[in-house]
Formats: sequence, structure tokens, C-alpha cells
Amino acid sequence: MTEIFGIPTAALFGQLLLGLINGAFYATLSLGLAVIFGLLNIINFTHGAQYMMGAFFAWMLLNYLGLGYWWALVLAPVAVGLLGIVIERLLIARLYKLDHIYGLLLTFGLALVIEGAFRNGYGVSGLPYTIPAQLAGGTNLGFMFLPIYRGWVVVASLVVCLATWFVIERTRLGAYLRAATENTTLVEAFGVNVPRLVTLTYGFGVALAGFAGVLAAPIYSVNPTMGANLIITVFAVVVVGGMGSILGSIVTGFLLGLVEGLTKVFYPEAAATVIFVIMALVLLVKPAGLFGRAA
Amino acid sequence: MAAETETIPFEETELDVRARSYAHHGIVFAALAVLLLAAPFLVYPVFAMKVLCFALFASAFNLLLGYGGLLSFGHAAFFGMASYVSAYAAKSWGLTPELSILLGTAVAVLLGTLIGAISIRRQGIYFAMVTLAFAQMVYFFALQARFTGGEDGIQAVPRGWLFGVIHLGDDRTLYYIVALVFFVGLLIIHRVIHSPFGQIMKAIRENEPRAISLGYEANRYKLIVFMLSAGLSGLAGAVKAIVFQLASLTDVHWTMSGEVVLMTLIGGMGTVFGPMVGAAVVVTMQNYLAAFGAWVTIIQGVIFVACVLLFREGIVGLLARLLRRPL
Amino acid sequence: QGIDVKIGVLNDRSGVYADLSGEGSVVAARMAVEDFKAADKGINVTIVSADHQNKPDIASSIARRWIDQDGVDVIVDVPTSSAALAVNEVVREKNKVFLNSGAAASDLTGAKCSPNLVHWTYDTWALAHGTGQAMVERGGDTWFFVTADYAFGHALERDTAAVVEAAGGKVLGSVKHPFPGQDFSSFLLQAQASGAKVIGLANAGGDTINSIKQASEFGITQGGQALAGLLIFLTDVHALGLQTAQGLVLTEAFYWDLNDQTRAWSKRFAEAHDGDMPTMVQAGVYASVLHYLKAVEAAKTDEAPAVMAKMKEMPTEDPLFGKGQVRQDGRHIHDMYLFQVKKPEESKGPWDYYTLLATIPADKAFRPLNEGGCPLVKQ
Amino acid sequence: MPEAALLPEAGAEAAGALLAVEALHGWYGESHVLHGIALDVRQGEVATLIGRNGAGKTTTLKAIIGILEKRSGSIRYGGRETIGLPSRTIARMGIGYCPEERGIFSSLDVEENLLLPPVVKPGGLTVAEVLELFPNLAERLRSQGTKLSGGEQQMLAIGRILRTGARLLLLDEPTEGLAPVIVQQIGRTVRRLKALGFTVVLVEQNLHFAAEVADRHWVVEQGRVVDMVPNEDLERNRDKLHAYLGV
Amino acid sequence: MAPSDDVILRTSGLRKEFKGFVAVDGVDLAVRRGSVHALIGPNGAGKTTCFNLLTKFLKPTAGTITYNSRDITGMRPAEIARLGLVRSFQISAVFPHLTVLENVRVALQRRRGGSYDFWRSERVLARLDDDATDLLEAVGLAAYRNGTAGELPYGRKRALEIATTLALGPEMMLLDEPTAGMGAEDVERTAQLIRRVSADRTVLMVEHNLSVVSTLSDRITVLARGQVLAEGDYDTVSADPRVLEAYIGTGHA
Ligand SMILES: Nc1ncnc2c1ncn2[C@@H]1O[C@H](COP(=O)(O)OP(=O)(O)OP(=O)(O)O)[C@@H](O)[C@H]1O
Ligand SMILES: Nc1ncnc2c1ncn2[C@@H]1O[C@H](COP(=O)(O)OP(=O)(O)OP(=O)(O)O)[C@@H](O)[C@H]1O
Ligand SMILES: [Mg+2]
Ligand SMILES: [Mg+2]
Repeated sequence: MTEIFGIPTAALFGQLLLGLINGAFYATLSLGLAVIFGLLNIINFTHGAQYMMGAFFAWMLLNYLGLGYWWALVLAPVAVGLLGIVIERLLIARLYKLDHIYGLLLTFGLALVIEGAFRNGYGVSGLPYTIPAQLAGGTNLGFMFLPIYRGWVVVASLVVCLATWFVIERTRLGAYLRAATENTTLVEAFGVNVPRLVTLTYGFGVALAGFAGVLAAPIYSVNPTMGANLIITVFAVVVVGGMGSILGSIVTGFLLGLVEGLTKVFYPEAAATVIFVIMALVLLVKPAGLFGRAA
Repeated sequence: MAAETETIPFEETELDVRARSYAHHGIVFAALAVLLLAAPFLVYPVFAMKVLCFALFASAFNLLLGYGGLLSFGHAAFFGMASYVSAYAAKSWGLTPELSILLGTAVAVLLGTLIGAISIRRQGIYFAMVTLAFAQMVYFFALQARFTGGEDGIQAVPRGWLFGVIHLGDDRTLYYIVALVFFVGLLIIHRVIHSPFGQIMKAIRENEPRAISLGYEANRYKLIVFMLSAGLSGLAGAVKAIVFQLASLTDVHWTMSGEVVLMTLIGGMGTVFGPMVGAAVVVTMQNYLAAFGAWVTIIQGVIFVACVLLFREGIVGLLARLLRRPL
Repeated sequence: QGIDVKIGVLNDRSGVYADLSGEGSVVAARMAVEDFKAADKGINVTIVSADHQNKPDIASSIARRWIDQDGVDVIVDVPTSSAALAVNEVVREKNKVFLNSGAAASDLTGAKCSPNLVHWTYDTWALAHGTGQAMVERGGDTWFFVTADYAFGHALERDTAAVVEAAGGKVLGSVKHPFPGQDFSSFLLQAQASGAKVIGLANAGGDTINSIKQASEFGITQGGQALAGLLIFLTDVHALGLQTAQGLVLTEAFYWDLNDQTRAWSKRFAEAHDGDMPTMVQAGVYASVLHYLKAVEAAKTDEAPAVMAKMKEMPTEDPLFGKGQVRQDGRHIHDMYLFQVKKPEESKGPWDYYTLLATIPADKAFRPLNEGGCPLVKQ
Repeated sequence: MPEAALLPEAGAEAAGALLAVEALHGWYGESHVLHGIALDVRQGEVATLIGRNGAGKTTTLKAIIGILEKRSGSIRYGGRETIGLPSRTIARMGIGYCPEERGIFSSLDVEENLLLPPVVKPGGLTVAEVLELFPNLAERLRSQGTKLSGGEQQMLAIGRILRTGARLLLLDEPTEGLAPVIVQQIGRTVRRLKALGFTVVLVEQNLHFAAEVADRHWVVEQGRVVDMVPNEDLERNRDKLHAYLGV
Repeated sequence: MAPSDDVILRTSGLRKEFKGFVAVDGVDLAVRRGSVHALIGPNGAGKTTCFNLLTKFLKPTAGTITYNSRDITGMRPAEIARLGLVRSFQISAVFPHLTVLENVRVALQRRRGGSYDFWRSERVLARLDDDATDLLEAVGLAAYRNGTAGELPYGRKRALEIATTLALGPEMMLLDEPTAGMGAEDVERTAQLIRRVSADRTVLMVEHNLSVVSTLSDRITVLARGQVLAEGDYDTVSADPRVLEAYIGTGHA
């Protein structure tokens, strides 16, 4: 068997594939963050909590209403998005004219409240959620056993990411959004209903988090803190990609998934830190991130 | 683009230019000194020391944010590393507390120079993220290095004898030492802000390209503030390690960096006395909310949200506005 | 007039260990006070509680404040080794009593042992031995560890590896993952590739749950490898669901369905605690508080040295742990149990999760007194 | 292009005033800046607002388009009262606004900037026509909007509202910072727009330019309209105007 | 061409590309000591870019810049300022939350040498107040000295900026559209101010207002599409048909 640095190539492929799958989560989550940051200028610290809510809603739909995974995949993001819209209207909307830091603090506080509420209601050990029957099992790829569900995760998030990218970078709607970020008053003076646009954007961004949450429910522990640990890493992904760059966050999400996957093989202890090392390096060489537009 | 249209993030600081007189600062400092002297008779001294350590940390952080206009999201690195170094020096090398603290502070300055030199080249949110990235690496180092004791931290650090003569085992004795360190730290910060250097710093924060075009090396100024801020943060961390006889991962974790931002904001950034008040509020909250169990995070979260929505300028900022005096 | 005793339940009330300790431990402590009928015996007990967030600095500062300011006599529970070690130092310095139930660190009764501590329920040594020994005996003689990269994980791996090798097994490798982790598939794949018969999970809480969940997803158990959870609590199994957790082998100090006494007590506990069954940590809080109160009654004081002496002198007996003893080094000795998680179809209802595989007798379950390196033990 | 298509639906006021402003007051926070502006603009005419720095010209335009948060009085467009409407509704009635500071978006490239304002009425210029008017822009379509030179940005800011089909154009100092050739070009553009039936309100400091394009000049001083000079009478009133402007 | 010691600032082959777009294309410029030199040209000609190159806010793609016979091509912006080559910005640049007096004083502080003394009280700066007031008087801002700079009307801000620049005692000033956005009154005042301050120093300015250019400047360079189109005094330049076509246009007085 051929080996690279003492690791059989086949095993390495397997690990890379796994990295890619994790990258799919990073991409979906960081995309939501990038959409919200890029268009609303809000650093949405609640994102992790909203991801968690997506997973919990999936669980609730199943246990309270008997609606399975496929329903959850549609309904849970919608529910998270609607809640997001309420949050945006009631709270975040008051902060647009202020410095980033206030948005960050507000959403940080909200994350604490949401997580605390779920913790009180459901404890912290987590809730069981099984893989839907249609996606259970796996295929042997020769170099690894790939659970079908993981394959599905990659496909689903790729589709969602690319669709989002297309809407924002290639349509009028996207141009309004980008312009509104910079100068709301003027875009409004052109006849565009900016507040509604912004609200919907926030709703959409957090719905993406909810979507990732549903994707995660069958494979990660569904518990109130599941998002809190992830959020900082996802931030790093957004920054490396270039804050607000849609394409950047998608590509970087997958890329960093891969890098992390490799690190897990060669220096597993550093797997959680490698992203920050990369972030520091990237920012030094390309100040605005890999895909960011220089300010 | 234009200097006038640029959002100057911290409007409260307008105050310190509007009102020219700082005479009342003398009064506030005097009142503070009295309060510090009386505190251990009013509250539990260990608690008071904790407040002072964080107050110094927050004030140091505020020096960078409120006056340098730089939001660091990695200040825990300085606080925590200094705390580890002084704990280790006191425990394993048996150094006296003042030497351990000095050593810790020195390490923080060194680390600040290193991280600062690289990160000040970036601005705004990118600056915050670069500092966060470095802090995460420091965290990783703290987790992996042998001397930090992993997640157990360095425990049972001896408080020892100050200069080899004053025993610090008694909480009240130690309290007065901590209070002195804090007071001197605050005076240093106050002086830095109101120095010729501070004046240039303000100019750079307001309009960097213009300051450069006047011949000021903006980056050098920023680096100096960064180092000062890192050093004073380190001082706070080092003192905390001696007071609590413990250095742990909590002190280098990113949540600590977040906490200090919070303290500064609650108190009022860009005010001299705000961070101190913010630290007192946050520490008190953590102390007394601990009994609420699972409700703690909810209550904390609600407080943050309320702060952002209702008292954005912070407690002292609000006070300053009401009194029409910079505080 | 009688003796005023203040008990401080210090544990995780919001983090990963909140379900296995948390409010349930307070409920258990309260039950102990009731069952002891303390008031009738002239002992006025008050209970306070606080959240240490699994952080040593917070734990130690709360402990300090409780003792200095609030007159707390005894601190109980304290899960998370680092927090427990920190509280241990404070209690020793202030000369009070520390009844630990929640923490795993065997150092508490080893190198860092204290005259003021009773370590009641379990420790890494007991877990490693229970599971390691039993798995090897049942044919699982090659191991691969998935270890959380922090001192607790390292200790668990080290202790288990020693047992495995002593029993004639072999350790093929290990991988250290960042803590806390989310995706373990990569590490599990490395474990799978090693071909080891047993994959030892030297981690805790959410990490363990995620590892098990993903092991089932990747068909690792179907592939013939066994998973050994080195630190798993009833609440973790509850969170995983039997579908995912089935077949897992684990060691615990207590299970609600052991005998009539445990069932009766657990039923009362569940009524007082939202229907959740007790974990071994909560059971340990009950039993240790009960024993402490007995010692206070016998010593006729709440002064720590006298009470500690009584606690070590009197044999322990309670409905949950049966008969036992507190050793010189502070270790409480009792039987441990090896369980296997049931298949979904075997379970008769909620919380019916374990099949008892073996009982490890008290004298074999814990590290021998002279091997811990505790300075209190006169060699 | 049929003239009728350019008329607002509501029908012009009897006197032919498309835009009628009366007793307009405006504030920035607490400071009272407009003190009863009154003016009217006829369908198809070019009107200028002239006055010293800080007189309130920009503020008047902002009040008309509805982005001045605090305003009172009456602004009727095509007979319809707009004083309480949000700016997006006013814009949809067919008013295009080109701000003093240009408002080019840096996250959009030049073409996206140009295409940004939604078409509110049929009959605006096509992109090709805009580019023909401002050939500089044609070469830079893919550049980031704010990377253009100051003058190019000005062209872009005017160009983009010509596309929307707005009947009433509010141009705030469109010639500021532009090279004389371009100023002349803009002059021609304004005349052509007028010929097409657009109505234009210009804020202008450059009297020379104003004289070339405008029908009437409204003089603003300290938040009030103090005078109106028809362009025919400009020569006669030149001294008076110079006094107003402090030349 | 004038002998080189007469030339204070010289560029040769100055070039700047932005992602395939050439904004400044081989500009040779020579500014004579003590003169007022204007840089004019159609929009997008590269004037601001030139300025940014001269003051190092941008790095040239090619070419060299010499100032007082010294090659400054590789220097940092702040260094250039300390050599006495100071710029103003196209969009007015003051320190908005400092007072008017402090704005000028910040520049005067440069005289104190290294201003890194964070341990000293800012009271030592009071010594500079008189000089600052003198400068403010010179630009007609003395009455506003304690006001906040951000609240000044536009024209006054420009004046403040000039005062701040003068405070450095620059040998050469670069002014980017000093009268842009000003009313006639302010334009006149500013032009006089420039005339006054140019008495003993060199001024290089970008300006669109031809009447200001014609009255102030000794020499004019016309840029178009990044290249020098014409050079000379106002009459020469304004008679050049290429300049007429590219910049001034027909029909202008
Ligand atoms: N955002 C603002 N906040 C407070 N006051 C303002 C604001 N904008 C303008 N002003 C004040 O309102 C008054 C009118 O300003 P406006 O911009 O309408 O003048 P203008 O006639 O357009 O002048 P210019 O020729 O300089 O553009 C001025 O005194 C100005 O200082
Ligand atoms: N950072 C940049 N990236 C890309 N292109 C740029 C950049 N800066 C300027 N340009 C382009 O270079 C050309 C010259 O711009 P510059 O700002 O120097 O013009 P200018 O002569 O000052 O014009 P104006 O009189 O309109 O201010 C313009 O076409 C502009 O679009
Ligand atoms: Mg105006
Ligand atoms: Mg320019």
C-alpha cells in the first residue's frame, strides 16, 4: 500500500473526505454569518444558538408532532427564520447605525438567553435524534465506509450554498442588499423598501443556521451548547474568507474543513487551533481575507 | 471616506474634549482612594480584590479601545499568560510575590509587543480577529505546555512574603497591596491619556491618514498603547494569580476576552472610571448570581441586551452626560 | 439549641455536567437531611448551592466565600476534576469538610489527598479497572483509545492502558482530540483502521455522546469492534437513546434498578426531580451527606477534625451503596458494577437501560491504599 | 416619446406646478434648519436653488425626497401630499435624487451601481444612452464604484437616476469637482432632459452654469426662499444675485 | 528645464497601475522651488493618484520621486511629512472631536520632537497654545478656537486644515482641490490664503476652479489619461487646443 508520511493513501482520502463533510457545516454556518454581516453589518453571535434551535426544532417536530426529518428540514429553518425576524424587528433593528460592537454584544446576550432557556427546558446532556431511514446505512468506497447520511450533508449544503451565492452576487436583489449595507437612506430614496429587505435577510441568514442544525441533529449531540462551541470557529472561517464575502465563506468553509481533517491525522491535538493559525497567516498576507474586497 | 462622515465609534469621548477641565478628576481620585481604604471593612476582602483585579484589567483594555480606538478580542492572552507565569514563579521557583508579579507583567509586555507589532497593521474587525487568533494560539499553548498544568491549572500558589517581610496570608493585608497596585495602575492610565502622547493618540484615532500626513508614525503610537495595555492587563492577571492562588485556563480563554469587553462597555468605554464600575458590576453579578444555577446565563444575557438597548454609553458614560463632565 | 450545619452543594448547574449533578444533587442532599431526621436530633441543617461552571477559579472563589463569609461547614459534590482539586485546596487551608461525589480525579485521594476530604463515589482508577479488566476478560484484548486532550482524559487513558496491559491485553494506539470536540468521525476512523477489538473512549460528557453517536453512524460496532465508555453516566445513555447506545459496556457505582432499596429511594428522588432517575453522582451526594450527618451526631460538633475522624472511624451504611468504609486517604470504598446497555427491545420502559454484567467487590474496585502516594497514609 | 407618458398620473396642478412646496420646516435633531421654504416647479422646467453654503439647499432637497426625518409643512407632487410619506414611496411616485456626496456604493461595481435604482416609471434612458452621455464610465464598468475618480463618481451618480424613468430629478451640485468639459456636457444633458420632458431641480453654486440651463432661480437664505429670478431677468439682477451669494 | 537645485520636487517615469488599469502613466514632473504649481486635468486623469504617489499613500508601480535632490521613492508617508512635504486631502480632513485649537496643536507637537512621552502631563502642551492661536488668526479662525472641529462649516474646515498644515512649517505643500465645494465667498478667502502662505514656500495643488488656477499658479501641468498633456503658464496652457478639447471645453470664458 502506498503511504504519505506513514499514513496509507487510502486512509488519507478517507480523512480528506471527512474533512470535506465537516467543511459543509462550516460553509453553511459561515455563509449565514457572512450574509448577515455583509448585508446588515451585524456580527451575529446568536448564530450558534440558532443552529442549536434548528436541531431542537427538528427534535420537537418529531416528538411533539410526529413530523419526521424531511418535514424538519423545511419547517425547522422556517421556524428559526421567523424567530430571527422577530428578534431583528424588536432588537437588532435599533442598532444598525451603531458600531459593530453593539450588535455583537446584543446578539451575544441573546445567545446566552436562548441557550439558557433550552438548558432549563431540556437539560444539557442532549436529546436523541436518529438518522432518517432513507439515509441510514452506508456504502463502502473502497478506502472508507461512507455513511449515506454524510454524503447527503455535503450535497444538501452545497446546493443551498450555491443557490444563496447566486441570489446575492448575481441578482438585483443581491445588489440592493449590498448597497443597503452601505447607505440605507439612499437606497431607500431610490424607492426600495430597505427595512423589509433587511429583516428578510436576517431571517434568511439564521434560517441557514437552522438548516445546518437540522442537518447536524442526526449525527451530533443535540444539546443546548452545541452551537456555542462552534461559533468561534465559524467566525474564523468567515474572517479567513473575507468578511461579508459570500463566495469566500463557502469556499473557505470547505477548505478549512479539509485542513482541519488533515490536522486531525497529523497533529490531532491542534485540530481546533489550526484554523486560528491559518486565520492569522491569511490576515497578515491578505488583510481583507482570501476573497474579501479591500475596504 | 471623509473624516466627518466616518463613524467615530465612541461618541461619549466627545465629552473629554468639550469640557476642558479635569479638575474634578482630582476629587474623584481622592474619593476613590477613600473608598479603597474603607472597602475591606464594608465588603468581603477577597471579593474586593477580585473586583480590583478585573477593574485594572478592564481599565487597561479600555486604554486600547476607548482611547486607541482598537478593539482587541484577545486580551485574555496577556491577562492569562501573566497569571500563569507569576503563579509558576511563585510556586515552583519560590520567588517573592512582587518578583513573580513583575515577571508576569514583563512576559505580558513581551507578548504584547509581539502580538501588537503584527496586529496593529490591521484595522477594525480585522484587528479584533487577528488578536483573537493570537489569543487562541496562546490558549493552545497554555493547554499543551507542561508548566501550566493543563485544565487543572497551577493550584495552591503560595501568597508568600512581600519583599520577603510582609506576610500576605491575611486577606486584609493583601487587599491593601492589591488596592495600591490598582490605584497606581489607574493613575498611570490617566496620565497616559492626558499626556502629549495621548493627544496624538486621539488624533490618530479620529483620522489616521491625516495624522500620518502630519508626520506621525501612527503604527508606532498604536504599538506603544498596545504594549502599555498588554502590560497593565498582565499586571492585573499576575496579581489575580497571587490573590486566588490559582492560574487556570479560564484566564486565557476567549470568553475572558469577551468578558473584559463587556465590563468596559457596561461601565462606559472611553471614560476613565467606567471600566472600573463595569468590572465591579460584572464581578458582583457573577458572584451573586452563582446561586441562581441554570438561570445565571439567562439573567446575564438579559442584562447584556438591556445594556446595549438602554444604556449604551455605559453607567459612567451616562453619569458623565448627566453631570456634563468627563469622567 | 443544637448544632448548626451549613451544607454547600457546589456543582455544575449550567454546563455539561448539570444533568448528572446539578439540581439533582441538591435534591439528594435535601433527602439525606430529611431521612436523617436531623432536626429531631438537634442538628439544624441549611443547604446552599451554586454553579461553579466547571471552572476551577470560580469553584475556588465560591468555596472561599462560602467558608469565610457564609459559614459553610461542608462542601459537597463538585464534579470536574480541576474544580474539585481547587476546592480541595481551599477546604484544606480553611480546615472544613469536603465530600466529593462528582469528580473523577484519583489524585484527590492520591498525591493531592487531604485530611478534610472524603471522595465518595468513583474515580478514574475505579472506572479504568472496572471496564478495562472486564473487557479484556471478555476477549477484548487489543485496544485503541480516543482520548480527550486534557489531563483528565490522559489520566483515564493511562490508567486503563495499565490495566489492559496488566491483564494481558495490548494497546495498539491512541489519538488525542481537542476538547471539546464536535466531529469525531476522523478519530473513529483512525481507531477503526487500527483493527483494535476495543475502542476506549477516554473522554466525557458531550464528547463521549458525540463519539458514540458517530461510531454508530459509521457502523463501527456492527464491524465487530466494541466501544468501551470509560466515563459514562446514566444521563448520557438517556441522551443517546438505546438505539445508538446499545451494547456499550461501562462501569458505575450505582444504578437505580439494583435492588428494592435503590428502587424505592430512586422513586422518591424522581418524584422530587421532574421524573428523572438519579445518577451515581447524585446518589453519592445523598450517601455522603447522610454519613456526614451521622458523624456530626456522633462527634457532637461540626468541627472538621472531629467530624472527619468520626467519618473515617464509623463504617458507612446506606440504602444506596450498602456497607462500606472511608479509608485513611479519604477514599470511600464500596462495590462497583459493570453494566451493558440494553437493546431497545429489551428495555421495559423509560430509564430501563442497563443489564448488570458483574459486581466488582469493594476491595477490588478501588486503588489499594498504599499505591496512591497519599502522604496521609503511613507506610 | 409621447409627452403624456411623462405626466404623473395624478394630473398636474392647475397652475402647471408639478412640485409645490409651502411653509416647509425642517430639523436636524434639535436644530431648526428650514424656516418655511416655499417654491414651486412647473412640469418640464429646470429650476435651481442657489444660495450660500449652509443656506439649506441640500436640506430642502432631502425634505422633498423624504430623507429628512423631521419636517413639516406641505410638499405636493403632482397634486399629492408627500410630507408624511416614507422616501421609498416618494421615489416610487417618480422622483430621482442625486445626493451631494454622490453616494456611490463601494461593494458594487460601476455597472451594478448604474443598474441599482429600480425603474420606477417607464421611459428612462437606456444603459447605452447613459454610457453615451458619460463615456468615461463605459471603460470602467467592472471597477469598484468608489475606485472611480471624484468626477467619474459624479457622472455615475447622475447617470444612474436617468435610468429610472423618474420625471422629477433632484440634482445636488452636480457640477462640483468636475472638469469644465464635463460641466458643459452635464449642461447639455440637463437641456436634453428638459427637452424630453423631465423636470429638474438643481442645487448650484456655479451661477454661470445655472444661467445656461435653468428657467427659474430660487434664492435660499437661512432656510427661507428670499427671492425668485426668472432666467430671462438674470442679467438685470446679476448684482442682486451676487450680493445674495456673497461673490 | 531649470537647473536641478532650483527644482524642489521631481518625478521621472512615475507610473501606477490598478489591476490592469493604468492611472498614472509615465509622468515627469518638475516643481520649481518657491512656485505655485497647479495640476489640472479632466476627471479621472490621475491627479489624486499622483498626489497619493508623491506622499506615499500609494506605492508607485514604476518611476522615481526626488525631493530636494533626495530619492524619496521608498519612504513611508510619515517620514515624507517630516521632511517638510505635507499634503491636504481632497475631502477635508480634520480631527472632528478635537477642538479647533487642539487640531492645530497636534501639528505643532511635532516640533517637540518624539511625542512618545506618555508619562508627561499634557499641560506641557500649553506652551504651544500661543503659536496655535497665531496660526488660527492667520486663517481667520481665532474666534472658533475652542469649538469642536467637526462642527465647523465646510469652508472653515478647509481653512483649519490649511492652518494645521502650516503649523508643520512645511517647505512644500500639496493641496488637493482646496476650494472644492466652497461658496464663492470661501473660494475667494481660500485663494487669498493660499497666495499668502505660498510667499515663502512651494505649493503644488490640484484644482478645477480655473479662475483660482489662473490667478494663483505660476506654472500648470495638464494631465489627461495619466499622462502629461501640456505644461506651461496659464496663457500657454489655456491656448493649447488639446487642453481645450480634453479639459476646458469650448464656450468657456
Ligand atoms: N446632518 C446635519 N446635522 C446637523 N446640522 C446639519 C446637518 N447637515 C446640515 N446641517 C446644517 O443645516 C444647515 C443647512 O445645511 P445644507 O446642507 O442644507 O446647506 P446647503 O445650502 O446645501 O449648503 P452647501 O452649499 O454647503 O451644500 C447648515 O447650517 C448646516 O450646518
Ligand atoms: N484604488 C484604485 N483602484 C482602481 N482604480 C483606481 C484607484 N484609484 C483611482 N483609480 C482610477 O484611476 C483613475 C485616476 O483617478 P484619480 O482619482 O487620480 O483622478 P483625478 O484626476 O483625481 O480625478 P478627479 O478630478 O475626478 O478627482 C480613475 O479612472 C480612477 O477610477
Ligand atoms: Mg448642500
Ligand atoms: Mg481627484
